[in-house]
Formats: sequence, structure tokens, C-alpha cells
Amino acid sequence: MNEIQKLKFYQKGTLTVGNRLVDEAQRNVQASLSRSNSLTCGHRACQGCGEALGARYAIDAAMRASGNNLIAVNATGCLEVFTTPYPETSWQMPWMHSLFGNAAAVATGVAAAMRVTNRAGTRVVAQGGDGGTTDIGFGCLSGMFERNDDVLYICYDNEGYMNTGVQRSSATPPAARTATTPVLGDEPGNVFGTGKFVPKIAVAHDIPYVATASVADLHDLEMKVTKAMGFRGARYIQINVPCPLGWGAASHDTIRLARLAIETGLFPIFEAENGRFTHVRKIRQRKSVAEYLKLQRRFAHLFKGGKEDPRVARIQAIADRHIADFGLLETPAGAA
Amino acid sequence: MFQVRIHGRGGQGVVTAAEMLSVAAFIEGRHAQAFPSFGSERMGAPVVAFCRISDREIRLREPIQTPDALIVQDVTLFRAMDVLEGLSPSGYLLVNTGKGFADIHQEAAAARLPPGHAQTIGATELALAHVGRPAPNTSLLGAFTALSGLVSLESVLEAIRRTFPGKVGEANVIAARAAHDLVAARMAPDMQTRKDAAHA
Amino acid sequence: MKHPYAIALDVGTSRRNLTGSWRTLRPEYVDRLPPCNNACPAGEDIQGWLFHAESGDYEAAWRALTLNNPLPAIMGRVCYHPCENACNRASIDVAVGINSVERFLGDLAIEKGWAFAPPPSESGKKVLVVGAGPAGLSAAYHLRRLGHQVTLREAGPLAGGMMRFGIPKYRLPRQIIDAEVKRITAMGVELVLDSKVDDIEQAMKDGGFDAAFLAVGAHIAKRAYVPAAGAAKVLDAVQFLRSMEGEAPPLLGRKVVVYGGGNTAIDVARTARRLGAEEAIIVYRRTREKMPAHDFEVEEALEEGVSMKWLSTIKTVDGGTLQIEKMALDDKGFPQPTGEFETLEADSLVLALGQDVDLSLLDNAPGIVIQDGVVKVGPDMMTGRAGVFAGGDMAPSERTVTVAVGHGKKAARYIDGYLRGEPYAAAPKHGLASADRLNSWYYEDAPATVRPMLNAARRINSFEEVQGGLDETNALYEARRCLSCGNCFECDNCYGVCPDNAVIKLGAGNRFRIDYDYCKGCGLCAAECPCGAIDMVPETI
Amino acid sequence: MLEQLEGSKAMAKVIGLCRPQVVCAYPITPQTHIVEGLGELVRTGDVQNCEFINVESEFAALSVAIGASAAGARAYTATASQGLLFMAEAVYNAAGLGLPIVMTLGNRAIGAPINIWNDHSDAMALREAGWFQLFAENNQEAADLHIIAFRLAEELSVPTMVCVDGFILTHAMERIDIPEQAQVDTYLPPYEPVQVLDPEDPISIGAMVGPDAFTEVRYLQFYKQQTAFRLIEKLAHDFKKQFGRAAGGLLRTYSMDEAETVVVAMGSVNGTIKDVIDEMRADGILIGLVCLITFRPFPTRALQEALSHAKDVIVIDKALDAGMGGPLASNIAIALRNLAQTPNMHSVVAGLGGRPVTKAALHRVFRQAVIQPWDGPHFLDLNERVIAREIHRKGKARRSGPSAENVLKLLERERAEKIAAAEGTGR
Repeated sequence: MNEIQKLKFYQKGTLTVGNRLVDEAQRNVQASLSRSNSLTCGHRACQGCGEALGARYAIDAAMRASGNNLIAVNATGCLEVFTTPYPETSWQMPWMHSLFGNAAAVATGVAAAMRVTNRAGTRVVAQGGDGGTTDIGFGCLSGMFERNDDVLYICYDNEGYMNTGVQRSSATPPAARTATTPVLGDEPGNVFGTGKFVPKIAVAHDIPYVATASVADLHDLEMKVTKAMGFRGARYIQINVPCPLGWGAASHDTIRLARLAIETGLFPIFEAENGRFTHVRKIRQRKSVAEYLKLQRRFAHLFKGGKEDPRVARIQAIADRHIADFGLLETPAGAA
Repeated sequence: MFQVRIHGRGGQGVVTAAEMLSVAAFIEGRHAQAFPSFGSERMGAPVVAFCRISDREIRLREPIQTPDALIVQDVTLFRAMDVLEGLSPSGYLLVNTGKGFADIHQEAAAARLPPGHAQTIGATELALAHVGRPAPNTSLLGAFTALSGLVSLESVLEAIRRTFPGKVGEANVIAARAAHDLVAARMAPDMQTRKDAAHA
Repeated sequence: MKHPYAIALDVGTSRRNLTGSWRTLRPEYVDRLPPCNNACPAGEDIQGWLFHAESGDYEAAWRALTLNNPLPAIMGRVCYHPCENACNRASIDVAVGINSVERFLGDLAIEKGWAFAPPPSESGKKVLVVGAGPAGLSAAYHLRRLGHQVTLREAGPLAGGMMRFGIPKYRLPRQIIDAEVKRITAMGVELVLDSKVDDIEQAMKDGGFDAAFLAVGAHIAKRAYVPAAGAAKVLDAVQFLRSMEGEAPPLLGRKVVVYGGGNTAIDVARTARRLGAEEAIIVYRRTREKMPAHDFEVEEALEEGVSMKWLSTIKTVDGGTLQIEKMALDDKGFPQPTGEFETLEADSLVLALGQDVDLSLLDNAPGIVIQDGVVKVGPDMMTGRAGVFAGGDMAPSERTVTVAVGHGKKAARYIDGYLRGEPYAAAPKHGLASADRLNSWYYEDAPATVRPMLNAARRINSFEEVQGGLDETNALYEARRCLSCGNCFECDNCYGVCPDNAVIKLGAGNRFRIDYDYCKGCGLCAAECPCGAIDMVPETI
Repeated sequence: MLEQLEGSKAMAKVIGLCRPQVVCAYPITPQTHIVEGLGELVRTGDVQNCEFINVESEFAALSVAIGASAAGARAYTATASQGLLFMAEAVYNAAGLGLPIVMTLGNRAIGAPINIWNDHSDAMALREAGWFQLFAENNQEAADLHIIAFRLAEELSVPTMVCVDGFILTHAMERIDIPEQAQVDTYLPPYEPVQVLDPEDPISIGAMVGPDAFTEVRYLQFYKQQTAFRLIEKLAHDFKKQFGRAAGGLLRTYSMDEAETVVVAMGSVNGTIKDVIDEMRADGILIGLVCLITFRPFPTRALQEALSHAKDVIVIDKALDAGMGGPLASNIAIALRNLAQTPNMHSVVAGLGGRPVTKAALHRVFRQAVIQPWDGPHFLDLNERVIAREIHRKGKARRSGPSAENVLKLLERERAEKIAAAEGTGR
């Protein structure tokens, strides 16, 4: 019987959203007819919006993990604007928006209210884009972390201020064209050597759980949200969510781009608990950064006239460094 | 209304002195208002605190400009500022020093007050002896009760106990009482002689 | 006003906002023809039956399989599986071992005694099927399922035709043939053995048949003129393989030469090895690339120690010595004699140069046209004589069991249409589910630890029967490797990846529906559909 | 119970009696002692069922309170000066969302130049944020106003700021009657939010509102403030009934019999003004006082009634709108503009950055207003000599450094001269 179990691979479906071959209970939330659709139809996100997708993935998973006993706090940004233009809201769960930079703090307040009003079973997530998280909301985020407040903060990282018309954030990658890093001058696009990777900063707070995830790997994403919900205290998940508009990509390439971001090593997928890195998601089919960059008009200047700009190699070097630092490649069997 | 101004430096318990004085008056059923001259909380900086005592509600919020009594916790302040500014001609002056007014070049100021209204007391030494810390405020308050009779020694001692519960409070009570006794002794029947001495 | 005006909103109210109006492209679910199905001469819905096998419902899988082919245990052994050659999975790793799974299902059915259901109703029509080979058996089965009364006349003493007399036992154990034939006769097909039909017109008239399907096998060996002298032992392949069915195996000696380049030549050579020949040499006038035999058969023969002599013709046989002339390919790829000769020692020579069909039963049938030794049939498998259909080796096509089974099915459908007076029209074929339509990311590789075992399991179908087939675990594994090219397998990807929740899941078995009220036409569902079952088509505005 | 307490400690005690459920603390002088006191009460268990949260900024302090309030908890925080400005957008946000947060503002000047002492610049800077703003005259009222503030805020879903003069009140020790818990409980029922984040009954709070509805949202805010007057008066009335002393209300008048000159002021300066008025009345001058307690909503009608018979109205502002003058004076001018007989308006800017407002100066300016009125704001106790020199210097050379520094230098020189003179007399 054990032997049979060992052989039950689900090659067709292992990586898909659903899989009719596994028990209903073990299937992804997103495959379920009874998923909460916390973020429902009629929202005004652009076609192929990665953030809309990531938010439904994450919040639905958190809803399941909490037994639908969840409150979400939202920073200002695309997600807030496209889901709640008066008089319509796309949320189907208790949700609140206060300001751009204070989602983490508002969530702290909600969590405190839950404890003090004997509703500690109600869980709290805060969510925002990279601008609201890594820039303007960073102070509140760090404060929430260091106090170890009982909040899961989810950052939908689309690498820029997309709501305001695609400006640079501290999560914008080098060379990327944005409205504030135009393709002009000696160093066109965003400047190399700038920016920050907040998940690592989160880890430095020694909080119970930090993870990165991607809309390209739903299994991993749902597992991480579910795992995060199993902890009490401050938790942080940064989800890579491609933005067709801001990245200058086809709307149908959103998931493909997210996949390439992982498979190039540009967006490392890892977990850390209590300040220690515990797990990395290995690259499955390694890709070159050029394959990733070429799909995005924000990097079009790197391939102008059919020639590859030397800065592509610099971006490749960043990916290679991630691969080395995080150990993103499978170690061959038998290797130490 | 009786107005007391206390001068000292940060760390000497100037504000606490004003507050304890107000508590002593409160214990006696009177209205009292204590407040600091507001500034950053830094050691060594000149600090002024005020205390008003009245039998009616105190509404006035201005800093005390014409004090009925001055308590100077640090003689070095005479050189840094006009400590005596506005002191009522019928007021009281209590200075923390083991020396006489002449030794600190303030005999003229003392002389302007009614006889017996100016006293010096080595409050820091008393504090060191009884409390083990150079905090002259409680000793000065003890001495002040003897000097002015504004509030009773017992009320001040109770205020000290409320402010510093336990051993520290009791040590301060001993220091305050000692200071009171020293000044009271000076103010005794042969007071006139001592007044003359003070004028000398 | 329940909540503060404009500050607090009731949940889910955005559903009033029909974002479908943004769309310029619309996703549409499609079904495409999987390359395996497309390649299957028997017209099997391979993907369809693998679907059931994937979930472990083998009986359902077998029943789905036998809707098209009643002989899975046989086919699982002898089919040259063009399906696997076409399989899109080959572009990812290795083709799905369809044939092995088919055999597993066929064997399991025999073991479990699964039977075919009798037809729900009788048509009252009588059909004569001539020849109980794969084509005849297939036709009889399908006709019976359609409610017709079928008489299957076989000239030989046993059913199976060329499967029994042309395929070595090591490839096809006879009890397998017996079991699968029995299951067909159990449906009510009348099998008459040792009953050669000499005159089809007469036979139909005598039996009162409304139609006939002719499926006589190619039992007659083609002879090439090879001058022989002395005590040379020369025999033909048909004769040789047929003699394998007797009690005493033929004596070939130590060194056997087989002349020919088809699968039969390979069968003979490999059989010779099994009979104890130390050397089995295939002599063929062209190159390996030009050999009609399936490459994997050649490969396996080589592995079994069969040797090959390319670009060679046998000029004469003299006792134990063959004179060989070397050939060279001309510009057009035809072999031309070079005038160079050599000799080859042999205890016996087996000629495997092709077979012919005995068409004498048609002599009195009007309108039947014979061309190149086979009967001319229309696209409906009907001969020039109305109501008489032909297939298998008799009709022009590749002569394999699988093709024959396909002919049987196809003919049965047209016969049925003919009998009902409603000519059968095959459903139009879907466009091909080509590999470029797949999103192969979603198909996981097998873990390295089980790969060798599976590779072995996939290969044994053409090996010694004693090694057996797939067991349940690896059959399941193999089935699950199917990509379901071009047809939704309910992986929920579209349902999951839609940023607008505009895909409605209809529940198990019912697939999905696009909610065009909200679909913005981003195309993510189509891009992320693993099997290419969604097309994006321009919206008509 | 009567106690001799520092104002901050008294407020902490009373706020504790209001059973706050979430208290957010971030230090800024001069409000620090309040949250320190509350923190202590939570640690000792005197205040139960309360989350005391040390946050990383004022912005976070109010944001945490926003979250807590939206989730159904009674939330409190305190700040001052720069802190209020640092949380400014959250201040507006709390009001926009209608969250009944109570916040103590230890009134303090706003830099630059940096200044930790009292004035009303901070409260004035955010007077348009949509909060109720109540000003305390003394520490008893400072404490009592918090009880009223929670009830007011929660009844109308409007956040409420209790403005308490920094140092002058926060650091002053006075006799204060601390009420009993039962009394407070009777007056202040538990918080029942009108909108709450609840998985049982989910809603979305904080939608983006466009031109189609924004005006209406704002109007409703305005309407709510306008309808608050009656409630504020009722709450003051109820308070007196419950606690036996006056606190709150829209405004309080003093010595108004036949008053020809009426002073209007907010906060602790009213105490000093009362003493001055008593003295002036003793001199036969018909002067009275309107002590404005509720600044937002601005009680236009109540002020009209109080001031309609005055000949001269003197408004004391502890803040300066540098491009306009005293903000309170501007507000009062607007309130009185349509009276049949508009009084003469006199604006006094006093007590900026902790400058003592003395009886002497008030005597002077109250008399001057009637006999020698001025245009624009009068800056009480302005050092005219320094100003004259600086203006002269500026006129001569442009761009010669910030005025603040130069003024400080001049003042330093003056002080040194004064001490030298004093020491001379001392000898």
C-alpha cells in the first residue's frame, strides 16, 4: 500500500490550480467551488492584473485558514482604488482602507481591538502594494514587526507606483523605465545599486514568519499563506504580481512573467522563521534574464536595434547572485 | 494667596519641592498650584518652579513674578540670573548654603527683608548626611516651614512621605525635620540677635 | 441608511459593474483532436480512456477503450502504437506509454471477466462477415453492438486470422486471442469455423444477408525467383509462422537467413533465434532507413542478436551457400546492382517478401474492382457491389492489426448506415491539438527515483511475454502522464487564474463556462491552459 | 475624591475611568506624562481590558487607534505639536471615516524654530480636520472633558480632541476631584460602533468617493457638527447632574453683567483673565469674559448671543496665522459679522511658544483696546526694540541669516545686560 502511495504522482495537475485526482480537502483553495472569492467580479483592475489575482489568492487562502474569520486592512493603491470606488466594493469580507502609509498600524489597531473585545479568533491581514509597503508605509510596517503584533502583512509587489501612473518605488528593478526613471541620460531607466528587498529586512526583525511568493506558483503561495496563518505575531509575505500596464507586457503574460521572475532567480522564493531562513523554492527550469526582460516594454531600451545592452548582463549577474546567495538551484544528488 | 518661587538646577528636585509644598497645603485643606518653569529635562540647567497657596480656587496661570517667598537651592544661580527679581519686600528668602549671606554676597538682599525673613541652611549637607544624596529639596522644605510658617512641618513631612514612600521618604523626613529644627532654633527667643548676625 | 453614507459599503456590490464590456478578445473553450487519437488507425479515443485510467477507474477506462476497439489485450501487445510516435509528451520528456496501459487494461479485463453489454435492441438485419481476423472481429463486434445479427465465417480452424497465424506466440499468447474472441461471440456473434466462403454472392443469398463485410487475410506468401540448387532449405514466412502453431516447430538449423525488410522478416528472424538458431541474418536490398519494418522492432531484433545485411540481394541458393549481390542506391533511392558478389553460408533461407490475399471469393461478384491485388473500396469501405464492404488486408492500406481493427469499425458504421438507409456521416474532426498549443510548464516530471523502473515497464510490451506488463501502480503513473492535449481535463487553471473571477466552475465532469458579464478578455486563461483548450477569438463589436 | 495631582496624572486617571480599550502611546512633550500615566495604570491593573501599545510614531499612534476604533474598540491617544502634524493625514482620515477616537492634545507651539512650550498653533493647524475640539480651562476640566469627549464622540461618530495647554496645565499640580468609576460608567455607556469590521456582517470601510458623492459626504460632516451644539450642551448639563460640577458645554461666561467690553479666550489663560477682570471690575470697568470651550464645532449662535450687547470684543489668540492674524479672532469676526450692531473687534496674539501671559500685560491691553484701539493683531508683550533692530538690519542687508537666530542673539545680549545690572545692585 505504501508503495502504491509513493507512486501516486499527479504529473498532470501537480502544478495546475486544481487536480481532480486528489481529495477535495487537499486541493487548492482556488480550485474549490466554495472558495470565498473575497475579491469578487466587477472590480476595475486592468486586464490581466497580477495584483487582483494575488489578492484573491492570498485572501481566499487566509479566509480558509481562519475559517472565514478574517478582517483585511488595505493601504491606498491600485488594489484599494480598483476594488472600492463608491458606490461599489468588490470585497466580500470585512475590509478597511485608511491611508497610504498606515495599513500595518491600522491592522495593529484592529488586532488589538479583537483581543480586547474577546474576538481573538478573528484574524487580521494588512495588504498593500510595494509603494505602500516598502516606501511610505515602511515605518509603520517595521513598527508592527518589532512589536510582533498579530498581523499578517501581505505586500503585492508590482515593482512600482502603478496607481499614480507608473513611478519608481524602492522595489523597482534596475534599468526599468518608469515615469520618474525615464529612458534618458547616461543611465536610462532605474539606477543600478538602488532599492531594497524588504523580505530580508523583515527577516532581520526576527518575526515568526517571512516568505516570498508569486502568482505563478499558487501551491506555494497558498501553502505559505496557510502556514503564516498558523502563527501568531507579525508575519510578512511579499508576493510578486506582474503589472501588465506598468511593465508594458501583454495581459496574458502576467503569470508567465511571474514564472520567469522565479525561474531566472530575479525573484527568490523563500521562507524564514524567527529570523532564520528555512526554505527556498528551487528553480525548476532555469531561464536567462533576457527571456524575462524581452517581454516587457519597460526594458525595451535594453534590446534596442536588436542588440543586447551590456546592462542585461548586469541584471543577469543580479539573478546569478540571488541563485548563489539563496541556493536556488537543485543540488545534484550525491553532492554535498 | 501666597506665592513661592524655587530656584535650582535640573536634578536637584526643584519641581518636586514645589509639588510637595502644594501637597502639604492640600493636606491642610487649602488650594495649591505647583508648576515648573517649563523646559527640557536636562541635568544642571537652571530650573524654576512655582507654588501658589490660597484658601480660594487659584485661577492665575502666570509664572510667579512677585513671589512672597524664594527658595534658592543653588547659590551659583545668583551669578547666572536675577534670582531675587520681584521678591516682595515683606517676603522670605531661604538659601541652600552652609555659609552666611555675606559669604555669598547677598547680605544686601537679606537686609531688604523684614528681620528673620532671610535664612541660609546647609540643606545639601543635611541631605547627604540623612538621605545619602545631594538632594536638598526636602531639607529646604523643612527649613521653610520653620522660616515662614506657611504650612506646618507635619504637612510637609506627610507630603514627603506621599512623594517618596518607604525608606527614602523616611530618610527625607529626618533631613527635613533636622533642617526645620535648625532654623526653628535660630528663630527662637533670641531671634533678634540672630537677625543682627544675619545682617552682619 | 444602514451604514455611514459612502464611507461604508455593502460587500460584493461591484457585481453591478459588468466589466465584460471592456473585452476585445473573448476566450472560448474548444476541443481539439489529440495527436494520439489522430494517429490511431483504430480510431481509438485514447485520451478519453486514459482520462478514466488516470483516476484509477480501470473498468470505465476499458469500457471507453472498447467503444472503438474490442481487442485491447491483443492491441496492447501487437500494435505498433503510432499514437506514441505522435504523442506531444515526447517533446517534454518521453511519450506516454499508451500501448502498455492499453495492454494493462486488456489484461485486467480478461482477469476480471468484464463482458460487453448486448445491444439494447435488435435491428432485424443480418450481416455476413468473412474472415475472423482483426478486421472481421472488429466489424462483427461493432455491428453486433449496433443491433445487427452477425455471422462471422472463418476459413481456418480457429479465430484470429493473421494474428494467430502470422504473429509469433512470444508476442501474442494465444489464450489472449481466445479470450478476446470469446467476449465478442458472447455478445451473440455467430462464429462459424472451417467455413471458407468461396462465392460471396452465393453466400449472401444462401444466408439471406442484408450486407457483407469481407476481411480475408493475406495468407499467401509472395515468391521471388531465387534459383535454388542442391539440398537448400528454402521456405516462406507465412508458411514458417503458421507452422509455429503446430505441435512440432520447424527445423531451421544453426544459421538462418531471412530475406526481406518488413516486420514479418523481423518476426521470422526473432522467432528463429527463439527456436535456437545461433545466427539469424536479415538480408535486405536497401538500407536500414528504407526498411518498412518498425524501427523499434529492428532495434529489439538487433538487441536479441539478429544481424542485418543491408544493400544486398540473394542471387542464388546452392545447398548451404547463398550468393549475394551488393547493391547501391541511385539518385532516386532505388537499389541498383553493383556486380559485386559475395557468399553467405546458411542452413535455411526464409523468404519474407510480402503476402497476397486470396480473392477468389469475388469472382462472381459484379462490380467489384481489383487493383494491385486488393479490392477497391470507397471512402465508406464499400466495394463496387452495393452492400458488400471490404477491409483489412483486402483493402488498400498498411497491413497491421490496428489498421484492420479500424477498418472493421469504420465499415461497421457505414454498413449500419447503409442498412438503416441513413448513410453514416463521420463527425467532422477537430483541429489538431499540436504541441505548440500546450503550456507544458504545468506538467511535472517524474521523480528521478522511479524513472528507470518506468522506462523498463514501458518497453516490455514488445518483449518476452513472460516479463509481464505494467502493474497497477505504474499503469496509473503512465496514464497520468497524459497531457490531455486539446481537451479540458478540469485542472481548474482557468478557474484559478482569472483575475476577474469570470470563469464559472460547473462541477466535476461539467467543465467550465466563461462569465462574459465580467470577462475582460485578458487571455490569461488561454495562456495558462495546460492543454490548449481555450482559444482567444476577436470579439465582434 | 479630591487629590493633589499633576494635570497629566489626573487626566490619565480619568481617561482610565473611561475604560479605553486601546491606548496608543508615543512620546512628545508635553503630553508624555498622560500616556505614561495610562501605561502605568494598565500595568498595575487599575485599568483593565486595555491594550497599551507603544508605537513608532504619532502617525502610527492615530493609525492604530483608527484600526481599533473601526474594529469596535474604544480608542485613545495623545499628542502635541509636531506630533499632531506628523499624524495630520490620519487626523483627517479618522474624521472622514467617522471614528469616535478621543485624543488629548497637549497644546504646544510648532517649529521652526523648535519650541516645546505652550500655544495653540497645533490645534489651530488642524481645526479644519473634522474633529470636535474642546479646550480645558483648568485641570479639573481637562480631566472631566475626557469623559464628555468619549460620550460626544461616540454618540455622533466624530473624533474628539481635548485641548489642554501644555505645561501650564499638563505639568501643573492642582487639587482635582477624581470621580468614582460607577459615576463614569453611568455617564459613559460602553462603545457601540455604528460601523464595525465584523466577519459576521462584513462591510467595506473607506471607499474611494468621487465628485458624485464627495460633497454630500462633506456636507454630512458639516451637518453633524452643526447638530452637535445641542448635544454638547446637553452633555454638559448631564455632567453637572452626574458629577456635581460644571464641565464642557459650548462656552462659559464670566462677569457679563452690563459688560461693555468682553474678552474671548480659550484654555488656561481664562483663569488669569478672570483675575484681571475681577480687578478691573473693582476699578469700575464693565468688562466680562467668554471662555470658549468648544472651538469645533464653532458655536456661532451662542457667541452671537453672548457678544451681541458688547461694545468691544477682545479676542485672545494663542496662535498665529502668519498671513492673517489670530485664527480665533477671524472665526469670531465671521460669527459676528451679521449682528445688527457689530462690536468693535480687537485681536490679541498672546502666549506664543510659552511666553507668559501676565496679568499686567492683560490689564494693559484690555484698557488700551477701548481707549486706543489698534488695527490687526496686537502681539502681547512684543519686544519692540528687538523687532525694530531686526527689521532695520533686514532692510540694510538681505539674506543675512534667519531672523529667529538674530532675535535670539539680541535677546541674549539684553539678558546679559540685565543680569550685569542686577548684580551691580546686589552688591
